[in-house]
Amino acid sequence: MLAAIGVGSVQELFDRQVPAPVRLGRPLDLPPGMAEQDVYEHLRELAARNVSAEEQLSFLGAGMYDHYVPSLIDMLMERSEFLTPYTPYQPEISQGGLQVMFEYQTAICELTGLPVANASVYEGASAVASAAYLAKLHNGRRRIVVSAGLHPHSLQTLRTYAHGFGAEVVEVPLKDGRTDLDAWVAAIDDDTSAAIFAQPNVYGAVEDARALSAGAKDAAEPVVIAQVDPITLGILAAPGECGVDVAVGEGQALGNRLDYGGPSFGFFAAREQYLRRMPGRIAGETRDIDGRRGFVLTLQTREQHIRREKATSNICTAQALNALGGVVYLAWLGRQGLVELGELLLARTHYARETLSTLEGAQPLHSQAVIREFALRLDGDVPAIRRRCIAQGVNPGVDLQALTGREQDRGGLLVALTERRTRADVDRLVDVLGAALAAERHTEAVAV
Amino acid sequence: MLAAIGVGSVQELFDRQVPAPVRLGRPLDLPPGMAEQDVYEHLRELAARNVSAEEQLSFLGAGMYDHYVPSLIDMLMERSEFLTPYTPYQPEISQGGLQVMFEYQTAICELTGLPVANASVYEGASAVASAAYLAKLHNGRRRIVVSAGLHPHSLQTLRTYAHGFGAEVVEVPLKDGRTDLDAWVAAIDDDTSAAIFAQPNVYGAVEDARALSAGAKDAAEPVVIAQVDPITLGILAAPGECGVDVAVGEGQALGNRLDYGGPSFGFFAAREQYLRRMPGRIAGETRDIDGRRGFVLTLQTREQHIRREKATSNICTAQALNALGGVVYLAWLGRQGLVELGELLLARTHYARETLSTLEGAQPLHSQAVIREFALRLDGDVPAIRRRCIAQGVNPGVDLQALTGREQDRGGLLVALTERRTRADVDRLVDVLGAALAAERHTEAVAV
Amino acid sequence: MSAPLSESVVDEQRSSLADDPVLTVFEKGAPGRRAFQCPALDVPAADPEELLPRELRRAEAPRLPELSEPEIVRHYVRLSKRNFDLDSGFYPLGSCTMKHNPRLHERVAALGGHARLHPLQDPEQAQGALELMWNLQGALGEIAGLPHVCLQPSAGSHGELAGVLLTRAYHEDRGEQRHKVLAPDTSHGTNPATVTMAGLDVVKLATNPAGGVDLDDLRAKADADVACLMLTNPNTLGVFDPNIEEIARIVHDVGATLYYDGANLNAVMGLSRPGDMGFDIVHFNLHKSFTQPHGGGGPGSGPIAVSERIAPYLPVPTIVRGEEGAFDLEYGRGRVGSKSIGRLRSFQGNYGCFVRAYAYICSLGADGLKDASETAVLNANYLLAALRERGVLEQLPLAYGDLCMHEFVLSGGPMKRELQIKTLDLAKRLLDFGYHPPTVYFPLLVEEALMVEPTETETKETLDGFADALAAILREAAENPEIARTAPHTTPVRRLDEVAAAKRPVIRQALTVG
Amino acid sequence: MSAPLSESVVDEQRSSLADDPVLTVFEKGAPGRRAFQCPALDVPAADPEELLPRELRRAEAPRLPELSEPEIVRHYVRLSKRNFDLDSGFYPLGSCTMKHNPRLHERVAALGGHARLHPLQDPEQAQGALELMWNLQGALGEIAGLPHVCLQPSAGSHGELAGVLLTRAYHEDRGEQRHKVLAPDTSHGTNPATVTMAGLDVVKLATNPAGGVDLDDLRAKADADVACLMLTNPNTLGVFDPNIEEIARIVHDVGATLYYDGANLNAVMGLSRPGDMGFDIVHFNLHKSFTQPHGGGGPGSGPIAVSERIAPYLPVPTIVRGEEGAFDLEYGRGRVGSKSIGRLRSFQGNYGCFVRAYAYICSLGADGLKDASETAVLNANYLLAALRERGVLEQLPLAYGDLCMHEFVLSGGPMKRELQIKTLDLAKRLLDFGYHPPTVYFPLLVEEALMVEPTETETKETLDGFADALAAILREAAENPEIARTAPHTTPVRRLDEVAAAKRPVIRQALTVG
Ligand SMILES: Cc1ncc(COP(=O)(O)O)c(C=O)c1O
Ligand SMILES: Cc1ncc(COP(=O)(O)O)c(C=O)c1O
Repeated sequence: MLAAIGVGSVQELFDRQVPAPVRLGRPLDLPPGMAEQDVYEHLRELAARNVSAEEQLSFLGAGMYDHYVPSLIDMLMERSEFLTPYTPYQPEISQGGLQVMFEYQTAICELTGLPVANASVYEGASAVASAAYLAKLHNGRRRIVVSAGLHPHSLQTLRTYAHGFGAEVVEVPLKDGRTDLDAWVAAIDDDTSAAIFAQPNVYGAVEDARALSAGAKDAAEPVVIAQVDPITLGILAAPGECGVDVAVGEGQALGNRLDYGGPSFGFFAAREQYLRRMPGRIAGETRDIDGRRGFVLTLQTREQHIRREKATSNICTAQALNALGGVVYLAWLGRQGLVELGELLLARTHYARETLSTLEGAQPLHSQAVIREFALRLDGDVPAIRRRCIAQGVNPGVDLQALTGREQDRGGLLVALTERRTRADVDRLVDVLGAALAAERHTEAVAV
Repeated sequence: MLAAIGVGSVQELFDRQVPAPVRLGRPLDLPPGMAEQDVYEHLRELAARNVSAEEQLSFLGAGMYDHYVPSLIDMLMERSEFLTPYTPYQPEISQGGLQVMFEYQTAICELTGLPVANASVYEGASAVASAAYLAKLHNGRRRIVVSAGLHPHSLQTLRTYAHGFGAEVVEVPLKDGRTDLDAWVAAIDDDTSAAIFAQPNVYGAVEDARALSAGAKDAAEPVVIAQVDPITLGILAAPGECGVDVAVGEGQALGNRLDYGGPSFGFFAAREQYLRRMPGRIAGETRDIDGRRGFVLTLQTREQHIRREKATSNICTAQALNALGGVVYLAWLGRQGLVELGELLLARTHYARETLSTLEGAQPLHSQAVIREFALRLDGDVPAIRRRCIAQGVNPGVDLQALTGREQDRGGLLVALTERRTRADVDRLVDVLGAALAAERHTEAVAV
Repeated sequence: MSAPLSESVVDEQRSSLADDPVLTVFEKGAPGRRAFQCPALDVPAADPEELLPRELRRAEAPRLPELSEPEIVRHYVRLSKRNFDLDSGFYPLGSCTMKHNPRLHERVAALGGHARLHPLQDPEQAQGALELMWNLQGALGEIAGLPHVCLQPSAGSHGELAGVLLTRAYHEDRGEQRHKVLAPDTSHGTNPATVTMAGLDVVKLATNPAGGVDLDDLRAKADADVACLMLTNPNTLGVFDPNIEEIARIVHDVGATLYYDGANLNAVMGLSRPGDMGFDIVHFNLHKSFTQPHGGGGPGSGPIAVSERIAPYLPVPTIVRGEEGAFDLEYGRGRVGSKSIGRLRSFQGNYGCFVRAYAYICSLGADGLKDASETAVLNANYLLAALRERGVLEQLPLAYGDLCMHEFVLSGGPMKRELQIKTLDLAKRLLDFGYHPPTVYFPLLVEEALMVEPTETETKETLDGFADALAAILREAAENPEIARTAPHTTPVRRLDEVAAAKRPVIRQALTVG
Repeated sequence: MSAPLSESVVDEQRSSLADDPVLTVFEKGAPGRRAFQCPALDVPAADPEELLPRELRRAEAPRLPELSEPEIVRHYVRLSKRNFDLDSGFYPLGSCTMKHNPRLHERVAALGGHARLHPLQDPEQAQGALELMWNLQGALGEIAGLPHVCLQPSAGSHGELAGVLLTRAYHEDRGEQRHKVLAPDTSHGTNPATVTMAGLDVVKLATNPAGGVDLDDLRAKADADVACLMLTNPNTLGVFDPNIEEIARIVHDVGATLYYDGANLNAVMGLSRPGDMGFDIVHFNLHKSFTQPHGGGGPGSGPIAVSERIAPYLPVPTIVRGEEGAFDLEYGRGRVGSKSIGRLRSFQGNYGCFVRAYAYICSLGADGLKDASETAVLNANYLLAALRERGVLEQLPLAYGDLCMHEFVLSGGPMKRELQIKTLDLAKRLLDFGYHPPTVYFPLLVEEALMVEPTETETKETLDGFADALAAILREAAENPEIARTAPHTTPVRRLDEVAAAKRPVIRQALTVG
C-alpha cells in the first residue's frame, strides 16, 4: 500500500503533513491493549460494583424509571441494520430507518395530541431548553416563566441555555404541590417568551394543565411548553387538548434501559405553526420516481448543515436508535396497553401513598392526584433513613432535598413505581421504611 | 373466521374431529400464564440459584469447557435469518444457511485432516455411537473395541446404541494413562467392526493415535474411530494424518456456550469411502440455471426422509445454529489463532500440572503429555476436598471416580483449563487445593 | 415518473448487486489476518518437545480462514441476508410448526446462571437448573398425560430412538423378543429409520379412505411379534384418527406398546392427551410445539414421557428430589437391578432448549397452551376455507376429509394434469411472492402433496394473503405455466442443479470427492 | 440454462417482491390486538374519580398501533432490511468515521450492572460506573492533551454548545463581553449554528490555497471582540493545517480561546494532541472516533476536555475522588463561588456510550489507538492513490494538496462538465454497486464535493473494489450518462421527491400539515 501511495512509511505520511512541534513524541500514557475476554472481565467487574435494579428493590425515579424493556426491543436495536448506519442521508437505502422515524413521529403526535413532532432530541432536560429556544426564535421576548414543579435538571439546563441565547428565567412557586395559578398568571408579562410547566411535576402531582395554559395565554400569549411523562399519556389529558403549544419530554420510560442516565431520547411535539422552527431531523412521506411510497428527511432548511448560523438549532446526531426503542415499545403496549398500564400505575401508586402514609412519621407532601410517583414528608433525617432502608436491600426513593437543592424540600422522599413493583414490593417498602423511621426516632431520642 | 369455515365455534372443530372419550375435559393442571416481565423474573431467579463460571473460579471440564465465546457469535446466532428458519429445504431462499454449512464442513475437514464431513450431529457422545453404526453398516461385523480412555458418556451412549443395532462393546484398559497398545491389538479380531479411542482421552492424556490406528488396521481392518477435542487440533496431529477413518467429537469448545450441557453440536468427518454412509445433512456446491454458484443439501438418498427404513441414520433436526457458532469461532480464531491458543493451553496446563504436583498429597495420575486437561491423584477423600475448595469459591475440577464410576479412579481429580484461566487463577487453585489437602489430612488425623 | 431508460438497461442495473460473486469465508481475507488476540503467555516458557513430543504434533496448521473481525462480521451478516426467515415472512412448512419465537426466551437462556453453567457443576450448585428441569418434566408429563419424563433426547428422532429402545427393553425384560414395529405409510421418515437403527423391523400399515389407520390391515398385522405401533395423531395428513381407542385396544391386546410421535402435538395441547388415548411413550419436539427456534436445522430437543410400565427403563441420569426439596441427579449406576437403557448422549440434554420451552409454558400457562392449539386448528381450517372460497381446492383438492386439525394436505395431482405445473413449480413460484412454501411431496401416499401448517401465531390477514397468492399462481399458470415452471425469478439464486451436486459432490472448499 | 422466458416477463417477476406495498405499523394489525400482557391488579380497586378526577383524564386513548407480537417483530425486521448498514458494506461517509462497531461493546453495555443502574443511585452503590467514567475522563484527557474532562454533552453539537458557553463564561468572568466567534468556511454546520444558539456572532474565515486557514484573513479579523476560534484539525478537507502553531499564537494574542472540533480526531490519536497544538477546549465524538454505533442517527456522546483556565467553568456534576479512593458526584451547588456554566442535560450523560468507548480504549490501548489513526491515514491515502492510478482523479480531482489525513475531498466539477453527471448522480449510482456513497456537497467551498473517509477497519480489497466502482461509473457515464442520472436502479425505492415532501409535509400518518 505504501508503494502505491509513493511513500516509504506511514511515518512519512505524518512527517509530510503534521508539523513536528505538534507531534506527540511519546506513546500515550494509557495501559496496553487487552484481549476481548480481558476487556469483558474488566467491564463485568466494574458492573458488579454497581447495585442495579437487578439486585435491589428500588423505588428510584425522578425522571428515569425501571420499566420492563420487552426483549423484542433488544433484538431490534441490536440488528446491524438499525444499529450501525448513520443518519439516513441516502433515502433510497435507508427506508427502514426513515419509516421508523415517521412512525415514531406519528406515535409522539398521538401521545401528545399535537400535530407535529420531530424524530428525537438528546433527552428530556435539554428538550425543555430547546423548546424555550424555539419560543425565543418565535417571539423574540426575553423572559421565561417556569413552574417550580419542573424537574430541577430541566430547570438547570434551561438556565444554562437561556444564559446563552439571552433570556431571563423566572420561577413560579407551588401551592400544595401544584403550580400556584395566581402567581403563574401574575408572572407572565408581555416580554414573556415561554411559560413552562411539568406534567406530572417533579413532586409527582398532576397539574391542572388546562388552567395553566389558559391562564398563560390570557395573560400574554407566551409559548406554553409542557414537559410530560409519556407513560402517563394513556390516561392523562393530552397536552394538545389542554392548550399546550409545545410538549417535550424524556423518552426513557418508553422501552429504553436506565443505563445510568443515558442514552435515551427526548421527544418534541408542537402545534403546526412551530413546524418550521423545530429542531432536529424530521422524516416526511413522499413518492419515488416510479410512484412508490417512500420517506425522506424533510424541512432540512431548518437545519445546521443547510442554514448554518441561521439554523433553528445546532443539533445533528440525535437519538434515532433510542427513538426506535420508543416506537417499538408503544407498538408493543398497543393502544389499550398504554391505558391499562396507566391504570395499573395509578392504582398501585395510590395504594403505596395511602399505605406509606399510615406509617408514623410519614405523610404525603401534598394532596394532589398522583400517577406513578409521589412525595412523602418524613420526620427525621432522610439520608439516614434512606441508608437504613438500603441496608435492608430496599432503595426507598429519591431524597427530594438532595435532588432539588431546595431547603423547603428537606424531609421529602420521592417514591416512584413501575409495573415491575408489585403490591408485595410496596408492602416490603412499608415494612422497611416503617422500621427505619422507628429506628431513627429511637436514635434521635437517645441523642436528645 | 368461523363463518368462513362454516362452524359455530372452535369447540365444534374439535367435536367433529376428536372423539369425546379422548378429550381432556378439564384444564391442564399447570399454573396460569404470566406476563413477560414475570416470566423473566422467575427465570432470572432460577438462574441466580445456579453457580456458573461467571461466579466461581472453575476448573471443570471433561467434555465441555468454559472458553470465551466472542461476542460477534452471539450477534450472528441471534440474527433472525439464522435463528428462525428451519432446515434449508428451499435452497433458493436459504443460500445463507447452506453456505454456512459448506464452510463449516470445510473447516471440520481442515481440522480433522479428513476429506468429508457432514453439517453436524447432535453432540459428541452420540456422534461416537453414530460412527459405530456407520461401521456396522459398512462391514456388518458385531464387535466394537473401545479404549477405556473414551469419555464415559460416550462409552455409555455407545452401549445404549449398540444394544439396539446389535453389537457387543469390548473395553480395552489403559496403561499409565494411555490405551494399552498390546491389549488393544489383541482385542481386535475379524468380527471387530470398529475400534474407538479418544484423543486426548478422558484422563487428559495424548494418545499415540498413529500406533493405535496402525495396530488396529494390522489386526483386522476395523473402522478406526477417534473422538477428538477440536480445540487441540491446531497443535495435535490431525486424525486423518494418523490413519483414523472417522473422527467425531463435541463441538462446544468452538464458540458455543456451556448451557449446562447443550445445545452444542457434534462433528463428524470421515474418509471418502464412507461418504455415502454418513448420517445427517450435507451441503454441496452447485450452480443455478443461470450459472450462478450456489449450495444445496446433497446426497439426500442417505437420509430418512427419502430412504426411510433403509436410511443410514434416523437424524433429522441436527444442530445447524450451533455449527454456525463453530465455524464463526474458527474464523474468529483464524489459522494462526488456533495454533496460538493450543500452545497457550499446553503451556498453562503444563504449568498447572507441575505446580499442583508439588503439593503434598497430590501427584499426576499419569506421565503422558497433556494439552488442556490433566488428572491428579489426591491423597484423601476427593468429595470432601472438593467441598473445601468450593467453599473458597474455587471449583477444582471433576471427581474422576464420580465421572467414570471406576473404582480405580478413586482419588482422581480432573483439572481443565481454558484461555480464561490465567496463571494467577492456577496459583489460586494451588493455594486453595493445598489448604484443602492439609485440612483433610488434619481431619483424618484427628479422626484416627 | 421514471426517466426514459430502456427496460433492458434497467434490468442490467438491477442485477448488478446480485452478481456480487459468491465467495466463501475461505476465499476472503489475507494471510496473517485474524480477529482473535491470544492472551499473553503468563507461565514460564518450557521446552516444546517436553510439552508435546514432535511425533504427536501437527505438521501444518489447519487452513482456517484468515480475516479481520470486521470482515467476518460482514461476511456472515451478508450471508444471513441470503436466508428467508420466520421473522420476515409466513412459513407454513407442514409438520414443522413454524410458530413465532419469542425473544424473551433468548434473553432468559442467555442469563449467565443458565448459559455459563457447567454441566458437571455439583447439583447443590445447580439447583435452579434442576428445578427448572423438574418443573418442565412435570409440565410435559401433564400435557402428555404420561407421568414419567426424560428430557435427555436431542431431537424428535433421538426421542424416537429412545422410545423404540425402551420398548425393546420392556419386552426383553419380560423375556420376549418382539421384532416388528408397525408404522402407517403416512409416518415420518424418522419413524422407520429409527426402527432399523434400534435393530427392529418396520411393518407398514395402510391408510383408510378417511386418512386414518386401516383397521383391517392393523388387525391382520398385529401379532405376537409386534413390539410397538408408532403413530402420529393427528397424523401427517392433519387427520385425528377417529378410531384411536380401537387402535390402542388392538395393539395392547397383542401385548405391544404404543408410541406417539409428538411432532403434531401443537394440535391438541390441553385438549387431548396421548396418555389418555392409550399411548405408552411420547416424544415432544420442543423446537416445534414449544417454540425453541429452529436455527436453520437445529438445535432441537426431544424429551419423552412414558407410562408406568415403561418408566423403569428410562435413560439415566434422572432428576430426583430429596427430602428437603433439594434436587439431585441419579445415575442409576450401582443401583442394584437398574433396568435403564442407559445414556443417549452426554450430560443432561439440551438445557438451553429446556429454558426456552419452560419460559414458553410459563408464559402461556394452562389456558394459553389450549388457546394456542385451538387457534392453530382454527387457523388451519380458516386457511382451508379461504382456499376453498378462492377455488384453489379445485385444482389442489384436500387429500382427506373436509376439516383438518392444525395442518392439512392438498394434492397437486389435478393441478399437474390441468395446468401442467407440478407442486414443485407451485412451491418455487411462491418464493417470488415472498412466502416460504409448505412441505412438498410428503406424505408420500398423496400425489404431489402440499402440506400446509399455518400455526397459531399468524393473523387472518397473512392467511388471506397466502390464499390470494396461491390463487394468483394458479390463475397465472392457466395463462402461462412457464412462469411457475421456471420460478423462482426474484431470489438470490434460481433453481439449482441438485443432480450434479449429488453426482459429483463438492462438499468442501476446493475439493472434489466421490 | 435458464428456460426461454422473455426478458420482460422475468422482469415483471423480479419486481413482485418489491411491489409489496409499504405500510406503516399504524396501517397493520386489527383493533384489540396487542403484545403486552398487563400484570394483574394486585391492590384494592379504588374509585377512578378519586384516583384521577375526570377533568384531568384523557377522553380517548391515543391511537397507538394494535398488533400481535409476531406482527411487530415481522414489521420491524422487514423494515430493517430496507436499510443499508455498516455490517453489510463499505460506508465511506466523510466526517462520520464509520468504523467497525465491535459487538463486545454491546455485550458489556448490556450487563445488568450497567444497563439497569438508575442514574440517581447513591454514589456508594455506583462505584463501578463512577470509576469507569473517571478512567474514561483520564483517557480522553490524555488523548486530547487537556486534563479536565466533562463527559456530559450528548453529541458533538452539544459539546460545541458547552464549549462556546465555557468560552463566554471565561470572558465574562474576566469582565469581557466578546461577541465574535471565528470559524473557517470549511467548518461543519454545527459550528456556526452553535455560536448563534450561544448568543454570539459568527465571523467566517477564508481558506488558503493549501486548504488551511488564510492567515491574513485571520490576522485581519482577530480583534479584541473575538471570543474564540473554532477549528477542525485536520479540517473537513482532510488537511492538517501546517500553520496551526501560528494560528494559535494569533488567537491567543488577542485573548481569545481556541476550540477544537474533535470530529476528525480519528486522524491523530496518539500522534498529535489538540492541547499541544494550543487548543483550550475540545469535544470528542464517541460515536465517531470511539466507535459508539451510529444507530441510524444517534445516540452519540460529545465529552469535552479543557485547559486549566477553562476548567473552573465546566458543567456540573463532576466526578470527584475521595481520600480513600471512593468516587462521588459533586454538584457544585452551594459551593461558594462556583463558576460552573451549570447543567447541559439531566443526570450524568450518555453512560451507555461511555461504557462502549471505554471498552474500545481498553481493547486498543495506547499502541492500538495510534495504530488506528495511522491505518486510517494510510487507508485514505491508499484509496486516493488507487483512484489516481485508475485515472479517476482526472474527472474527480483532489480539492486540495496531494496527500491527505484520514479523509479527502474530491471535486466533481470536471466530471459534471465533461461527463454531464453530477456528484449526486455518482453517489446514487454507487448505491447500485452496493456502496454507501461518501458525504456529498460538503464542505461547501468545494464544487460538487465528494468527501471520502474509509477508516482504519477496512481492508485493501474493499478499497480496491470501491476504486474500481468509481472508475466503472465514470467509464459508464462516458458512454451513457443517463444510467447514473437515473440511478439508483436496484434499491427498494428509487429517487424520492424531496421537493414535494418539503412543500407539503406529511410528517405523520394520514395527516397533512403545513
Ligand atoms: C411427523 C414428524 N415426526 C418426527 C420428526 C422428527 O423430528 P426431529 O426433526 O426433531 O428429529 C418430524 C420432524 O420433521 C416430523 O415432522
Ligand atoms: C466536522 C464535524 N463537526 C461536528 C459534527 C457534529 O457532531 P454531532 O453529530 O455529534 O453533533 C460533525 C458530525 O457530523 C462533524 O462532522
